[in-house]
Amino acid sequence: MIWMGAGLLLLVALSGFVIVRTRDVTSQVIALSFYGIIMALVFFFFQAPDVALSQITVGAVALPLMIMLAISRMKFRAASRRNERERDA
Amino acid sequence: MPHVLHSLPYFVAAWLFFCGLYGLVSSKHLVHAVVCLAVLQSSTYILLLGIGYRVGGAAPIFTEITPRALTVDPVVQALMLTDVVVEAVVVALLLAMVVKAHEKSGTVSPDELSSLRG
Amino acid sequence: MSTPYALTPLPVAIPMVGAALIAGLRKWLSRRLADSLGILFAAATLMVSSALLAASIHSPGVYWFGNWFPRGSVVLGIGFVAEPVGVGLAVLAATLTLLSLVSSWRLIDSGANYFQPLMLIFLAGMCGFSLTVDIFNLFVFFELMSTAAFALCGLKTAEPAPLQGSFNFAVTNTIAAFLVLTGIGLLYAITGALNMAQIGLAINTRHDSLVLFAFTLLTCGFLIKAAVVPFHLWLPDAHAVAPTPVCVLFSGLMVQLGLFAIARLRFVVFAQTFANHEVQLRSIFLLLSALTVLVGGLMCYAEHHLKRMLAFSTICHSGIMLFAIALGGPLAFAAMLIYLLAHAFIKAGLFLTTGILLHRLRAIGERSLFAKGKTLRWTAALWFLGSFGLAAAPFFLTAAGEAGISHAAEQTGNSWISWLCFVGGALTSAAVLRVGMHIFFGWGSEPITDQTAEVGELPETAEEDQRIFWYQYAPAAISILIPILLVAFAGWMHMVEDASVSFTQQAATLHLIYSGRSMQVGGVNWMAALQDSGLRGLFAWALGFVLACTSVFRVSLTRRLRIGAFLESGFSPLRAMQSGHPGDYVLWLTIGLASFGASALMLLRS
Amino acid sequence: MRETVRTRFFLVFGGIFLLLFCYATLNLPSWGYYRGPYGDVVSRNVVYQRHATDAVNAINYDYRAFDTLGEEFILFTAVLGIMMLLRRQSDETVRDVGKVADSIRLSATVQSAMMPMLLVTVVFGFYIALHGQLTPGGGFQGGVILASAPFLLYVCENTDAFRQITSHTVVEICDATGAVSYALIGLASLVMGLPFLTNFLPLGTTGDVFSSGTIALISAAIGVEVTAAFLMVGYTYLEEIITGEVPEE
Repeated sequence: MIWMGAGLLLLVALSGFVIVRTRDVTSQVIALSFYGIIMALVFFFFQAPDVALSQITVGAVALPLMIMLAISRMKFRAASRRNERERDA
Repeated sequence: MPHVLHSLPYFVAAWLFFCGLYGLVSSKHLVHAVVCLAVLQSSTYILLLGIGYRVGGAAPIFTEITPRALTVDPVVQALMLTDVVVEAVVVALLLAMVVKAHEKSGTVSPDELSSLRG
Repeated sequence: MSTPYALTPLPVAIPMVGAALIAGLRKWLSRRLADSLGILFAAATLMVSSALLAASIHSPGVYWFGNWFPRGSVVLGIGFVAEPVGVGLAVLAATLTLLSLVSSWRLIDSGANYFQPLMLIFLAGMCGFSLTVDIFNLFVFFELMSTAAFALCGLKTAEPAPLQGSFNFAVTNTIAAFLVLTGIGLLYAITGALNMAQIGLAINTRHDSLVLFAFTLLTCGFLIKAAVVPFHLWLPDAHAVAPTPVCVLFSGLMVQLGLFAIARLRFVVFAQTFANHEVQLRSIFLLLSALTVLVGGLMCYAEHHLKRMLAFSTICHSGIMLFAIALGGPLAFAAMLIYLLAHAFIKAGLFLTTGILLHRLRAIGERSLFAKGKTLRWTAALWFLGSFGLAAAPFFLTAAGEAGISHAAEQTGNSWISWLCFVGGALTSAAVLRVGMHIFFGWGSEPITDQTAEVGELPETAEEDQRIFWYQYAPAAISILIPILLVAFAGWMHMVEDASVSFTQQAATLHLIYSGRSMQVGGVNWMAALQDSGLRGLFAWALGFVLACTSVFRVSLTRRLRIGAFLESGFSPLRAMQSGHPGDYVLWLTIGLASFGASALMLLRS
Repeated sequence: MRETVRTRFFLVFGGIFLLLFCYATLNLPSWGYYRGPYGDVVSRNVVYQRHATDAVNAINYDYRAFDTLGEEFILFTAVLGIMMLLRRQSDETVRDVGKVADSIRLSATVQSAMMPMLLVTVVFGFYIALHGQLTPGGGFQGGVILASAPFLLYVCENTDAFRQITSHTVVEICDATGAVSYALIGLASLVMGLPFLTNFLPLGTTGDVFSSGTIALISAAIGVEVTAAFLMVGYTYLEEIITGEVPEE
């Protein structure tokens, strides 16, 4: 049991490193979502179901979703600007 | 508890803190920087929940166990529970700044945002 | 529960309710109504916190939220202490908020009524931060204060610079919060407590690497807030872009609250830790503060953006206040409190005056304002009066604070500190004087300028009305005059003396928290030390004046005498530090953190 | 500073920090042997003192309720900040650039399957939000789950419904109401002559939905606030994409 926890912790350490090394933001967000799920598993292992529930809803879903929304808003704005310029030209 | 695991979660927390800082320092995209901040923050979850853990302890929910039973620490869990939600929104606030900066200057690279240099 | 202490939660609760009310009704409130409500709630906060201050001077008390009294030595709930120092800071917070809300009446672009609720939440955060003795609660209010500050900083969304400034601010201060939280976690692991008194009792004289590392994390976290070199980089950026009423709160109190938190931790939590290492600890802090004073002073003189200039002056004065914490002991702490109070009002006055200039002349750079303020006589008077305050001239309260710090420095054999205070005062007042001579008199030739001098030029008030209203002058004048009046009626300083003695003694705080009653502490009397300021401040001002003249009249001087102009060009390494790049800021933060941690572990353990 | 120089400097000093951190934690109690006393005192007494079975939520909404008030206001502030930053400036003129064309088309079967899912989400969210004092859950988690329901609408391309729900003024009022009612619960105990945020309601029978006095009430207030907060943030980010209107330059 304790070894499973240790394994999960090492997985967290590894995926944390992978996330900061991922330079493409879209893939980073997907990685962040997986990271959130692994974290939630660690919290279950730590006997913290309350925090795990909160981590699944927020860390694995809501936070990545918000980042995705922000990225898509920026992409949308950039695209509409580009269209505008093309039409003006 | 095997000896090698003596301070494993604490080392993992330290490592995540280091990773987050590293990501922030080397970031070339402001959204990337914000995600790194989220990683940095997760270091505190691991640290605090690791501190409150007890080998063989049950979750502090007393529906099926008696108040005398061995449980893990409920206090750190309470502290982290609210923190998870709140920090997510703070991260969203930083994202809003990035989005707005992108709208006003057309860039998300910290190297190109230079109006405050010198 | 005896009646006056029932007020204890109100300095936090009232602004919170006000903020939620204004924010909820945001769409239906007219500008005027939203402003009035904001002012009303800030004034109510000021009233209850003043009442609480009066009660706490008489006899300090402790307040347990949710009626959770300690069980034996285990503290179950969250406690506020109503002792004069913390409550006094809450009163100061409410006063500054009230002044800045009044000065922004109808004028400052409120971003569709988001401004007032955010200001009130900021106030609630500052009040809670100064009253709490629970270390996690301290973190919560640290975050609350910071979050409101981040948002307020980005109020002017029309240009990219504010967003960059607030992003840097947000990143560094969020890291600060995580440092603090990690430190709290480590302390909780060894003590199983979150109340500062209980933690202090539990760690007692323990000073192994863990306690020292926790100390490092907590201290560095708050040093980031206190803008101490090398953690200061966010502050000029945040000030350059924040609206002026917000700068008043940033420079007046938020930064100094970081120092206050360090003091509280040092005197309550780590009171016994450094019993055998006082000298080593002092030298670490003295080094930091000396660096801060020098960097702040020099960069202050080298800036040409009015708000950035004042921001660097805050860094410099923050260094002077850190001297007091480094020296430790009740005298130095009392001196710090007095200096903090005086500095808060002077900085508020100068920022509010800057706000008037920005409103009337629609510019913020020294060069673009050159000779434009010749008709603004009252504004000029306030501005020059402020320069005396920064130099700690004898008729300003800053002089009393500086005298106390110098006295404490001499007691520990560090009299060089008073010279650094002198230099800091001279440099900052010189910068203010130089700007004043350029703007209000139009003396000399066109000012030198730099790259950032025009950042955030976009005025924060609407175009149509450029008159200056009485409610802009009044807060600025009140702020500048308060530190003078407080010197004239100096009887209150005795109370600071008593408050500081019990604040700096761990036994007194423990007694207060566990028994709910104050402990009689031995009578002391060093009022003389506080009032024996002499004329040094005037000399500092005179030196500043000469320095400013060498800058202003640089063309008519021989090359060798152009000292001011030389200092004004700035030192390229210091300027390069200020790169506006979040990565650089985080790097400097890490460097500071690692150096502080390494030196703490090496010097303080053995 | 150049990026490589910066990273190199960081690896040195960050490395020192990492080493210090690890070295310091060697002095912590071994992992898995938490020593107390705070948590243990609460664990032993929570059922007796508060008739709540979930100690974590009892701490959050009772023992340390004042912390949670602060945290709730951080949430509230951050949302205010986001709304303020991404607001339409009054002087901006908008123009229609058309809606995004490349959104994912879901088949009709998937769309019809979404409706029951939506219902399940809402029920689950309410359940979680209202049983905080008994089982894992509470206002924070329940609120996030409830807020996710309208996003399911968005995913199955019912953007109009999504917009009508999330952009409604009621959401904004709920956000403020949730925040203010928490503070008012605290003030209510003050009116009754008790310290701020004292649990002044009858504690009820352990295990009952209405047990534990103000814990359930506060949890509900938080639920309202969190739901509204996440809806507002979501809509603010999506506003331009949904309406297809961007401000002119």
